[in-house]
Amino acid sequence: MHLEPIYSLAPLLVFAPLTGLLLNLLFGRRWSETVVGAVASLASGVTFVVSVLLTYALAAGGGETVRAPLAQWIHVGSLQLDWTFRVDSLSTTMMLVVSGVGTLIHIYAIGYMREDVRFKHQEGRFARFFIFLNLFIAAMMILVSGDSYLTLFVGWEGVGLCSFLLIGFWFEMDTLGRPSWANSDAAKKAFVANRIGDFGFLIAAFLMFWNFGSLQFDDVFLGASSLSAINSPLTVAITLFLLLGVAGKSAQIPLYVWLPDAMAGPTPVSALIHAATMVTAGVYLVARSAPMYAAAPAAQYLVAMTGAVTALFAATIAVGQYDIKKVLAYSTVSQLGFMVAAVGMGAYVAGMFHLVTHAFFKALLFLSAGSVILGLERGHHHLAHAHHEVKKSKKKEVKSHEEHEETFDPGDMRNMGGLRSSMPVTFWLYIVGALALAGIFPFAGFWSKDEILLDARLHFPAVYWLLTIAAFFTAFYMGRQIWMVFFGKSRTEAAARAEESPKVMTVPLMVLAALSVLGGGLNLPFKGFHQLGHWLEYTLGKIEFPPFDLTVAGVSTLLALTAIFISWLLYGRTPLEAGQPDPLKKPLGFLFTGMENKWFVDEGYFAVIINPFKKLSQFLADIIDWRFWHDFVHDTVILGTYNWLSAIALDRYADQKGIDAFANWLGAATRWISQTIRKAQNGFVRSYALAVTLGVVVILGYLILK
Amino acid sequence: MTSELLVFLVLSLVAIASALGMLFSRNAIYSALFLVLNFVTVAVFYLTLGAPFIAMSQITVYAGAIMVLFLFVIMLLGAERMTAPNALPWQRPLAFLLAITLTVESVYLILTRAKPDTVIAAPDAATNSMESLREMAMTLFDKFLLPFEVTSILLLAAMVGAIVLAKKERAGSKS
Amino acid sequence: MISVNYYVILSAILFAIGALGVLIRRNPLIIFMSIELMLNAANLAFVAFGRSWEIAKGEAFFNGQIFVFFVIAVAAAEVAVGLALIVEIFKTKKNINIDEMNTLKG
Amino acid sequence: MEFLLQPLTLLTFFPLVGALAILFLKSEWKNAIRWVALVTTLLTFGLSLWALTMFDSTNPNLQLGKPYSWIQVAGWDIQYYLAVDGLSILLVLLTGLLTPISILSTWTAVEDRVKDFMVFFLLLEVGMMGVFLAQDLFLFYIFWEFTLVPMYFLIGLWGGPRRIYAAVKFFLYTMAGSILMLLAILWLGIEGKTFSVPQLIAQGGIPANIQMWLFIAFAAAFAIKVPMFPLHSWLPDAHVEAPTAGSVILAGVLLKMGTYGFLRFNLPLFPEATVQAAPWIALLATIGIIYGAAVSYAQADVKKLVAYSSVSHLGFVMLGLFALNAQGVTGAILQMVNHGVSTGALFLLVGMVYEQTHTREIKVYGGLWKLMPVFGSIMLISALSSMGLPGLNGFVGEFTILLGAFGSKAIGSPWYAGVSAVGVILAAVYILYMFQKMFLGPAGEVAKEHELKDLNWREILTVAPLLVLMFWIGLYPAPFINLIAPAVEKLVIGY
Repeated sequence: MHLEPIYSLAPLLVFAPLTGLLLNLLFGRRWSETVVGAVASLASGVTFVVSVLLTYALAAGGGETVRAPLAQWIHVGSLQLDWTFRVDSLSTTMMLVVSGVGTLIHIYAIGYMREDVRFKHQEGRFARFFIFLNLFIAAMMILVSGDSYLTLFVGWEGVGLCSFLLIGFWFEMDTLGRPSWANSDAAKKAFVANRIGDFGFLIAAFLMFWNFGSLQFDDVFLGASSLSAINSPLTVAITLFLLLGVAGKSAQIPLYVWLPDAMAGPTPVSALIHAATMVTAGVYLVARSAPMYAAAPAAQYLVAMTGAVTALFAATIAVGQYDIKKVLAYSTVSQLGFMVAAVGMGAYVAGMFHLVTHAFFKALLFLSAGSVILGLERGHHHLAHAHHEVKKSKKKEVKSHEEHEETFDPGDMRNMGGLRSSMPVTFWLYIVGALALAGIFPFAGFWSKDEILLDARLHFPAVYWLLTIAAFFTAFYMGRQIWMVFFGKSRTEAAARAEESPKVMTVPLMVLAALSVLGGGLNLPFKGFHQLGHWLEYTLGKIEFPPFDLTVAGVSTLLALTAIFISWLLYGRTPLEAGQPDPLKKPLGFLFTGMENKWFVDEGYFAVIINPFKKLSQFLADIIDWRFWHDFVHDTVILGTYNWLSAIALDRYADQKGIDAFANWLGAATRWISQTIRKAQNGFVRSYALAVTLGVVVILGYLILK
Repeated sequence: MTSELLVFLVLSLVAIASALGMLFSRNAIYSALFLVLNFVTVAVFYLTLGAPFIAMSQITVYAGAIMVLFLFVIMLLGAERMTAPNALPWQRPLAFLLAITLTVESVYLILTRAKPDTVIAAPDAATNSMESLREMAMTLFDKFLLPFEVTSILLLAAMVGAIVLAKKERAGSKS
Repeated sequence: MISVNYYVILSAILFAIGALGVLIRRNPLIIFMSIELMLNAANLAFVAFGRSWEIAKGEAFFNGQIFVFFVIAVAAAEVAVGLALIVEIFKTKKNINIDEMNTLKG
Repeated sequence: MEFLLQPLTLLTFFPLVGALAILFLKSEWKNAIRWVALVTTLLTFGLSLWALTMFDSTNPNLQLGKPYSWIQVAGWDIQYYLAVDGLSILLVLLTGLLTPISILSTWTAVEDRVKDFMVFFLLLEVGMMGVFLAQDLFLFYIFWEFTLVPMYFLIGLWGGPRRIYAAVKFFLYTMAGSILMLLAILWLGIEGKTFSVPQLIAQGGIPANIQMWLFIAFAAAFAIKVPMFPLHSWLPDAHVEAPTAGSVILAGVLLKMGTYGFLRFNLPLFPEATVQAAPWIALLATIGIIYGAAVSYAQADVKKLVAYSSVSHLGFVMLGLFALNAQGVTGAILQMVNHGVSTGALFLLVGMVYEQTHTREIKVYGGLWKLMPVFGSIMLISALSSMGLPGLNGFVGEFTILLGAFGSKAIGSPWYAGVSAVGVILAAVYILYMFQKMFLGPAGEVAKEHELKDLNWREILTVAPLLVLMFWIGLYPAPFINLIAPAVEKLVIGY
């Protein structure tokens, strides 16, 4: 069978979503919401189909890496960069996850955004959302299919842009819909944090180019695997600069701070970009750069530690959060820590495996959380209308409506409770996701997390212990969340009136739930069941699979169950009452205050970096540039010197005595001469002509006599 | 005395006579007509000098267009006589004196200082052919292209100037 | 035999007559005509010298004629503007005596 | 006479035809004047495209023109020599493109003395074209100074409240530098017996110590024009006071004359001095990048913000030029175009909203994207292009520059490029700050006071070509790079 025609479809990965984007850009205002959503979902769906075909072709072709060139990009001297699609087992894995989960979320978003734009009275912005989503898919595809570090970087920044646009989708308000700078601040923060990471990426690219002569993956890896490069300061430097990029994109310490704020975006965005796909790009980057990291063991250790510390650190913060999405956000940071730690240790398969399963269950959790939030909004909406029926004046109605929204936060778990009965489908889906995240057998999360722990246990004991404790916290905060949201009594009227979401939202969730349950099957830790591992071997080379270890699995499962039990003791046995403080507050004291306030990291950054920079730039602009360069140097020194010179040196000495006198004399002389000559001007043209003729005659006479 | 010289002398006389006629006619219309005669004579000289194109231009542009313009203006203004007394009575004899001196001087200079006499032969047939005209055109549009283009701007300027001067002032357009 | 000098002398005479016209006539129209006559005299000299060069070198030489061509163009432009001026002056002064146009008197 | 029919002569002086035609129109016929100016500049752009079709991109030498003797006095040999090569062709095209765009942008913005405005604008285009095409030092100097006059009047007559101050400052700063350059030009012309640049380069042989002085003299003129830190203090004044079209041309073309001067004269004429100066210039460029970015973040006036961002962007260009390798110089030339395109677009857009609101203070805006969606989207793309988002034009230039500078032998250390790369972060900081405060967030005071209208078709048409270029250069820069590559190869081969 000829596989070339399939590979030639590769550009569709990018162009299909771009087409969807353009169609919605041009016609989105005229089309109905269903059509807009369908077009966008279809575009994303085409990407998924192409990904499947490419995967199939790759498998059929024996896993040999295929490059599909599209066009020339930057060719300057020895710098040769092209738009080329790289199809290998690693990139197709990412493509499948991104386009698969992406398509499901597109479909879900049709239902979600339809209601969201109505709650926010901005129906016109429906199409814009799908334009951004398609742009994201396109950028993500560029990222995963790029054949060089720079094409990858295009996608890398592209998804950063989409993240900015989508976090700031409701740019004129905060998460509660009040007019505010909060959402746009969050968007800006995300972009800038990513840019800091990108700075590291760029420097790494420069180092690669000037030492390996290329930015194309294979050339770079060839250079990195040469003997002189192994563990040299150069490879360590490159990998550490890349780590900075990873920390920015995959929200690791110290740049993770943007991700929790990114929850300002609509929930499908949080699910797609800030949980399932974009944030895993860093993990992908490390896996992609495997030969580079293999050459720098020192860097590997640092990567693993970064991941492990982040995993634990973020998990502790998640315990102290009240916002349903914030809990999930910190959970994402924590899980990304797991993945980064895995790929850092060289356990690429484990890392990628966790990436895939995490994409399934975290997307499921976020989307379910979105369903919960909308359920509450619906309840709140009914409530508001019930109130308004009493009031007659339409003007007042709008006003009081806004007032009401100000006080109600549909994302706050303290406003929920008892949703199990009013939103049963969502409840069960949420349970599946939570169990998968907590790592309970036999859900997908169990298998992937177990594999990471297994590798850590063998090679990096410190990482193993950090991750195990993080896993304990994971189970605990998920338990806390479940009890607070779904059990007990409704703590607000809105929660009591909450309503289940429509099919367009729940059906994609069911697919994701199924994947969360069965996803573990991709790579079971038994001989012969390492499908994902063998698949990735095509790209990563021979992989050692650690044997299944019952103690590791047992310890983590036991810890998870214990954590859930403790959370039941605290939150399930005696459900939280409205207005009651968190039961952890008393026993933990200032520790819990730290968790609640994210250990004051944001405040620290403000004090150490952001405010000093603002002050510095203000100082440079006002004092140095304006007062010193502009006013002092230019206006005082240069202009003043000039004035001084002209006043003192010229005016007082030269001018008054020399030039002035001469000028006066000249004036008088001119006056006298003109008085005399003017008599010749009698005004008759003919006499002027006569004078001219006389001149001619005289000149001719002179010529004769000469 | 050859026939060529005879023709030249006769034509010269006509030219000088018509020039003087232009000068001394009381009526401006006569002056103009004398001048036309003078131009035509000069055109014939051009022919004998092997410049047929210039001769044609002379007749069409000068004798034709320019003089017609003169006549128009004379008719427009009325060929009026000068009634006012001459403001510069002493100028007239001085002018004659100068003119005669000028003539004498220049003739003397030409005869004594000019290069040895080139004999002007009558133009051959080739001079009056299209080929010669073509060559002249080539010179004009290649070597003298810039002056040629500048001439067009000059004519444009003259045209605009004439229109601006001659057109009626619209009421109120002058601020 | 006609030498080039004959033509040049004729040109000089015509030029002098033109100059005389400018000096003694008070009608600006005639003055203009005299100027035209002077230009013509110069043209004649141009063509004559050009012809003499042509005969001396034995090859076609058009510079003299082309100069005349330009002079004719300039003359045309000059007449157009000059006559327009005269007409305009007549409209304002109802008179075209050149001696009455002496507002430039110093 | 044939020199008149040369394509480049036609290209340079064609705007004069339009200017002449406008002189014959009554000043009240504003629309006719605008149309004549627009059509003239469009035709000039057409002529520049025509020149492009005749341009042989594989030839690294000067093309499409040859020297004509012009003034030969006292042993001087001054030539009339207009020609183009890979170093200048893109700038010629950029000039050709930006001028009609600027004119289109003045359609409703300039109502006062339209006739004079357009005449000055067309004269300015003549000067700019001449600067990029002249290959004789004397001729170059004439065009160089000639651009000052119309720009002086554009700022001084149609500018903001402090326009006279700004115009005089602009004029004096540039003049001060030019005088040093004039001295150097005279020295070169008298010593080298010719003013022709290619001839002088071929002769070479200027002693190293004199090279340094000449280098400094030329650099003084160009560095002020660029403007390099710390000679930039005229720029914010000029930009803030200039009318929109003036700002566009100032940022888009006039500043490039400085960097182009370095490229055309300093690099090839004084190779030894160039190598010596490279680290110092790189240092100033790096300071300029960081300083410009930091200062623009603190601006309250959006035009000032964009003006200071130019200091930062042109720092990149200077860094690339003095990397003296293929990547750096190619990137620098591309970045000149990019800066013209994206900063030009930013000034245009700021001008469009200013026309409605008459304020440039950032903090009174807010939420504009909601009120003016098309405007906001176009602004977003321009802003992203300005901050160097991959896929848009700015990135291609900045990346190749930084890459070149990072490994440059002439600069000698990767630290300059490394620190300059921080400028990429800071660019995001100030651009996003501007975009957020003006376009995101809740509606600001301005929205309450004015009925804001989204862009009309004319305004969209004005920026559309720039948007196309942003994507084109960003995604497929090959046609542009191919134009400049051979000439750059030839230039850097000596280093």
